[in-house]
Amino acid sequence: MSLAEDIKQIQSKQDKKILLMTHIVLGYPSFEVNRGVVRQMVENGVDLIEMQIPFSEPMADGPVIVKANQDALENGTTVAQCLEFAAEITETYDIPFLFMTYYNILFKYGEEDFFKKAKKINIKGLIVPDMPPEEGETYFSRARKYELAPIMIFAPTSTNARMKNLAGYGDGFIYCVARKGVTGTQTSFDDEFNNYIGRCRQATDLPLAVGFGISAREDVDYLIGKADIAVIGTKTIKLVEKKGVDSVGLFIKGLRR
Amino acid sequence: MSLAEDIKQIQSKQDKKILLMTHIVLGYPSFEVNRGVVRQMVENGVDLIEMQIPFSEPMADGPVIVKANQDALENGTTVAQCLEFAAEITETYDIPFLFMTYYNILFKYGEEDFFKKAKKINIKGLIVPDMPPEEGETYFSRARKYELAPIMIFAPTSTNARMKNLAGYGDGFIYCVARKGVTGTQTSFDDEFNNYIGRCRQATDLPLAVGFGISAREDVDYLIGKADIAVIGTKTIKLVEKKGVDSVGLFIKGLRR
Amino acid sequence: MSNKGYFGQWGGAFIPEVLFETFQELKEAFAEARQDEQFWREYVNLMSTYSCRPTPLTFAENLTRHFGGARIYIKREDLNHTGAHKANNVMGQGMLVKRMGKKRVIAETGAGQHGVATATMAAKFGFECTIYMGEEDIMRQRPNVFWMEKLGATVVTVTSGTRTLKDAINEAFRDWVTRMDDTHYVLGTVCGPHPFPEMVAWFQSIIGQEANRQIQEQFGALPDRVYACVGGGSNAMGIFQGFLDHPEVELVGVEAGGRGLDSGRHASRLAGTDGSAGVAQGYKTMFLQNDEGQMQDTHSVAAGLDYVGVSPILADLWEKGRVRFEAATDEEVMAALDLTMKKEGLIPALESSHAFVQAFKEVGDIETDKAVIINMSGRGDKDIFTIAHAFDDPSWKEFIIAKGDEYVAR
Amino acid sequence: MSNKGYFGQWGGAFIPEVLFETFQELKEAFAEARQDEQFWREYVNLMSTYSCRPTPLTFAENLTRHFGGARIYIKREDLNHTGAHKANNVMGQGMLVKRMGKKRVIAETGAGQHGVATATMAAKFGFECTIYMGEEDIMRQRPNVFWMEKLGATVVTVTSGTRTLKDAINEAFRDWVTRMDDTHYVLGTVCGPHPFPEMVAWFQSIIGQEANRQIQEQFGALPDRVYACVGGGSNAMGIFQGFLDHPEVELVGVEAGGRGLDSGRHASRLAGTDGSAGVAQGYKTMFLQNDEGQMQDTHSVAAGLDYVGVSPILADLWEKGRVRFEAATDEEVMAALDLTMKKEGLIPALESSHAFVQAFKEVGDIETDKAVIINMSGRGDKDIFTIAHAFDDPSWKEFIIAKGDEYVAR
Ligand SMILES: Cc1ncc(COP(=O)(O)O)c(C=O)c1O
Ligand SMILES: Cc1ncc(COP(=O)(O)O)c(C=O)c1O
Repeated sequence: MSLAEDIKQIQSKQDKKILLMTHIVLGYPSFEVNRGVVRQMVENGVDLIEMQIPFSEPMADGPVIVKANQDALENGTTVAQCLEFAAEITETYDIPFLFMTYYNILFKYGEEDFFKKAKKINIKGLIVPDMPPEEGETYFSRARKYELAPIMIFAPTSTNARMKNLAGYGDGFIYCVARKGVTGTQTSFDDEFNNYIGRCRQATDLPLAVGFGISAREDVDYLIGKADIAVIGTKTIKLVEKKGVDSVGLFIKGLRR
Repeated sequence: MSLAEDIKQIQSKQDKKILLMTHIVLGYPSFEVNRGVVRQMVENGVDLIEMQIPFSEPMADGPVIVKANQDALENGTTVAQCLEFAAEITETYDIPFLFMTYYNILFKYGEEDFFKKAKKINIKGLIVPDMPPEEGETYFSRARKYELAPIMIFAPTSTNARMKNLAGYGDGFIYCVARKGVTGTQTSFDDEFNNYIGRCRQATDLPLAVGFGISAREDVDYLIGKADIAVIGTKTIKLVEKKGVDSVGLFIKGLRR
Repeated sequence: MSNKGYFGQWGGAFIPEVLFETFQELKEAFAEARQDEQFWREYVNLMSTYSCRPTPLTFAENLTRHFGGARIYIKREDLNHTGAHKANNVMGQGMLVKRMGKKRVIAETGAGQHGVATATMAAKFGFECTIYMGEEDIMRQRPNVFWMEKLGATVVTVTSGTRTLKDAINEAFRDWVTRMDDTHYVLGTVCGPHPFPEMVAWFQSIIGQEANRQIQEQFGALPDRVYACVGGGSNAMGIFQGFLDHPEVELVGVEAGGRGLDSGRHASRLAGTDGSAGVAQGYKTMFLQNDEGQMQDTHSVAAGLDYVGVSPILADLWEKGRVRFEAATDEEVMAALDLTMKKEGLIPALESSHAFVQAFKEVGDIETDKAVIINMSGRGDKDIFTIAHAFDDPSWKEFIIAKGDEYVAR
Repeated sequence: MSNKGYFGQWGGAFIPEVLFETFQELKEAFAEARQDEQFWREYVNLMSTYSCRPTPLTFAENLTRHFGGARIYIKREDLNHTGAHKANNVMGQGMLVKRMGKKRVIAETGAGQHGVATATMAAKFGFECTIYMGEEDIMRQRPNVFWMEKLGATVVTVTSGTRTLKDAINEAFRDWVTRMDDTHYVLGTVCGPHPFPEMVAWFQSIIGQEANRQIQEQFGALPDRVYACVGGGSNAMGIFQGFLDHPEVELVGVEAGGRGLDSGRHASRLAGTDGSAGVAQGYKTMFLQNDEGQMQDTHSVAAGLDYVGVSPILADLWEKGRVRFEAATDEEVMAALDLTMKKEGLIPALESSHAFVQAFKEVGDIETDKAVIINMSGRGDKDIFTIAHAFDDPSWKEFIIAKGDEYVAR
């Protein structure tokens, strides 16, 4: 089943007002912790999980995720281990999992091999923030070939025309970056945001995921009716750092009534 | 009596093979010490004494005398005190005393006033190493007017013609700098020196004093028959510094048989 | 060069979507400026009244005699205002920023030269300015940090990653994606996403234009070889462009050999065999990375060469065999610097000294009626802490200890 | 100027006899060189291929706007090789030394600029080199000492007198009277016995020649006023000579006001009333001395202005009313430096900053259709220890303390 179908199914089956997607950095602080966190997330109703394969140059990420990437690599985390872990997780849980990473990870692995492998271990989509359509001739054709959703990113700076163009390359859903900047800072949901999300809605029929700075129930509430998926990124990483794996479940549960 | 006459008289009266001129820096380490040193010198047969009025920029002097100048000034030695002290000394002892200093001391005192004063306190000559004939129109005419011998300096670098020219300005004696450089380092008396002193002798009928690096009986011996006056400069300053005032007498005595 | 900023297989623009429009605007502004002959004239005028262009080409008579081979000419980018070729790029971009109506500039810096140059440009043009600099580089180049701050810039210490140039670049991008509306990112070398390599190369081409004219005036012919150090590659591209169309002129890029090419402690992406193709920091080039694409910790005594990537334009010229790449070790660099100071009274930056090393290795074997040019990309004043340290100068150490004590005492 | 090197009542050559022939030789060599048009051509060529002449004249747009008066142009002697106008004099004397066949040069230095320039020239010409520097100045200008040594010069610490520039001059003379046969004393400013003032002024006149031409090209007319700092007076004489024949151009020399003209802690020989006529260091001029002719301890934040005497040529121009003299205090200097860095991206040496102070005081009152020139005699890099100290920069102090600890630990 494709990611788009997955999402439709989740939406229809469970009649949720909004879906939740969460984010983990593989190997940070350890795969053991990742395992616990994923379990907490799934058991508490998370609908999709993006798993970030760490990269030494996480240009689009903010300090918390940057540090997580760096620590994961310093712990010796390899791409091979990430793929193995992902295979285990997709076997264990029945929600869609995506990879998030930077393009060099695919490039060095071999783009074709990477897609093949990701497909094989039942990954549903890829979020690669430094892969614009202009650079992605082979990337997008391989995504189609292996039926892995290439998640396109909209930004507040994207024009309407640009959004339409981007949407044409995408599948599964669109990742709408809630504001300018990097991951990890609070977003203010105001008229400007509403206008932006309206433009996103206009540009595509794909589900809209909104990420960057979503950290509390109010944020999720605010997105209901405006977007299809709320993305929790940095917040759970900080939570695990401060309060441990077991705090994740309660937090997730509290995000939706 | 002029300095030239003084010297003739000393030479004839005492039948010395060579005269001795010594050097002190006024106010270093104190006038009290100066007083003792002069007494030791005179009592032990020194024939002439040059008294250096300290100057802040003793460009032609070596480190020992530079330091003596500097310390004297730091002790608060003034030109006025130097003149007063000189008056006392010339009253007390019956040998010729000269001033050695740099031109700015005269210039600031007022050239005319300085000559007048020096004459009055019975100073016999002036050694001013930064006063070449080219700059000395008033200086030399005042020296004549007040009958104070302007001691001219010959250097190994002076040509024969230059020496003749210099001699024409001089009186009393000629100060032959034994070698290049500043005061206070040993001179090697060799063929080059002999040649030089021969050139000096050719250039003038005035008595020749040789200074710079004369510090022992052998040096004085060597000069007998070549020069009229041996000048002991730095050596006695060092002696007083190391062994005190009373060591001067014995040292002076030992310089001539 | 294709429309997408490729040089052979290298280059491109692997940028986050949030910067897409910013890059569109920049590409347009650059394309317009490039069309506009008046722009280049103004640029040359600015560089000749504010900096010291044309910088001289100096005949190194003593070094030539010392090596007994080809005549050595030195292109004096050290005489630029702020002390390096970095001024060329920065003033050019400053003019573009003015054209685009932006009010704030940011930059990364490694050696600090680009940071000082940017802070200087910002002062001159009246822009607000923030400079990102790796913690390790700050330690190596403290005087430059002081000057940036005095010039009115904010210097941000980058503590992520290896705390050097590449991390400062990441951090600058993170700033840019936040404030692209009023901010221009003044990238300091011929790297990064399109149109940066092309743009920086264009501004730096003034070096090669001058050098070509000067060597013909002074020597009467083109040089046999041209040597330049390669960090990102901007000074090298600058001077090489004056001779690219003359295949008889051999172009030699010198990378940081650090402790040696087999030591794993170097920054040679093209010389040696440790580099491999990759995509990072927004462009595709040869990187020093591991098998899985993680960038490696590089090393050089010269902060400005201590970088994982290299200009895509140079990667292409390397692949096509047009530019030969060599590496100079830290040790060789100190020796060449010492010789150059003592023989010619010139103090090349540690970066620039790499070019001198390779020229010195080769020049004795070239006929005496030939000439070579060494690009002296900058002056070594900025490196006093590193150089004094490397020469293990005892009186310098004493001085620093005494100064330190003085400050502790208060 | 008379045959004996007088300018009005000032100048002369009050030298010990042992140097008489040396000065004869020097006067002849200089007179010949001066006659020989080829010599000047070679000099200009050297300065344009080894240093960066003509140095630019920079229009300071932001400062002009800030003060709202006459247009401010800045003559960029900071862009010379080694960072100051001192290079002009030194390279010229180097050519003379070669002509005289001597093999060794000595020099005094205060700010260290002249020492670095001389060491550089010696390296370039292949001369042996010894530099005399006062202990206090060594503390103020340590980086320059390091570079002199690396350039191959021997730096001798002078501990006599006030341990500053004048004492270094005495010490250099003491060396010279010992080794005049093979040694030339490269005096660093328009002071000392004839023919030094005239000779140094001649070499430095290149500044004024260029500035006169440049201001007419860029501004279309002569400036209303020209400002230069005055230590010994060489940069001032250099630029003033371009305008001496134009009485409508007012020439303003700015001395070190230190802690204030009434504080007794300054180095103003002509501005203020503390200077008086005297003869020292081989020439007659206005000195800071006491009633009995002992030279006083001077003070300035700028080592290069911290000198008891002043050019006899300037003393004459002062007496004749052709040059107006002013003083800038240490405090004013730091403020002008700060403003110039932030507004124009230029870092004038502390010495040069004195000229900026006076221009800033006056320029707002001059009509906007007029122009003034400030001579920026050197760059402030050399002053980092002094400037960082003066600005009381905490992170600089931390850095120095940490470096010191690192060295102590080994
Ligand atoms: C003096 C100098 N030369 C060379 C470089 C290396 O950069 P590039 O290869 O872009 O010229 C730097 C970088 O900071 C530098 O400061
Ligand atoms: C930059 C600079 N300016 C000015 C001076 C003062 O010298 P002068 O008055 O001879 O130009 C110095 C002396 O060292 C200096 O280094």
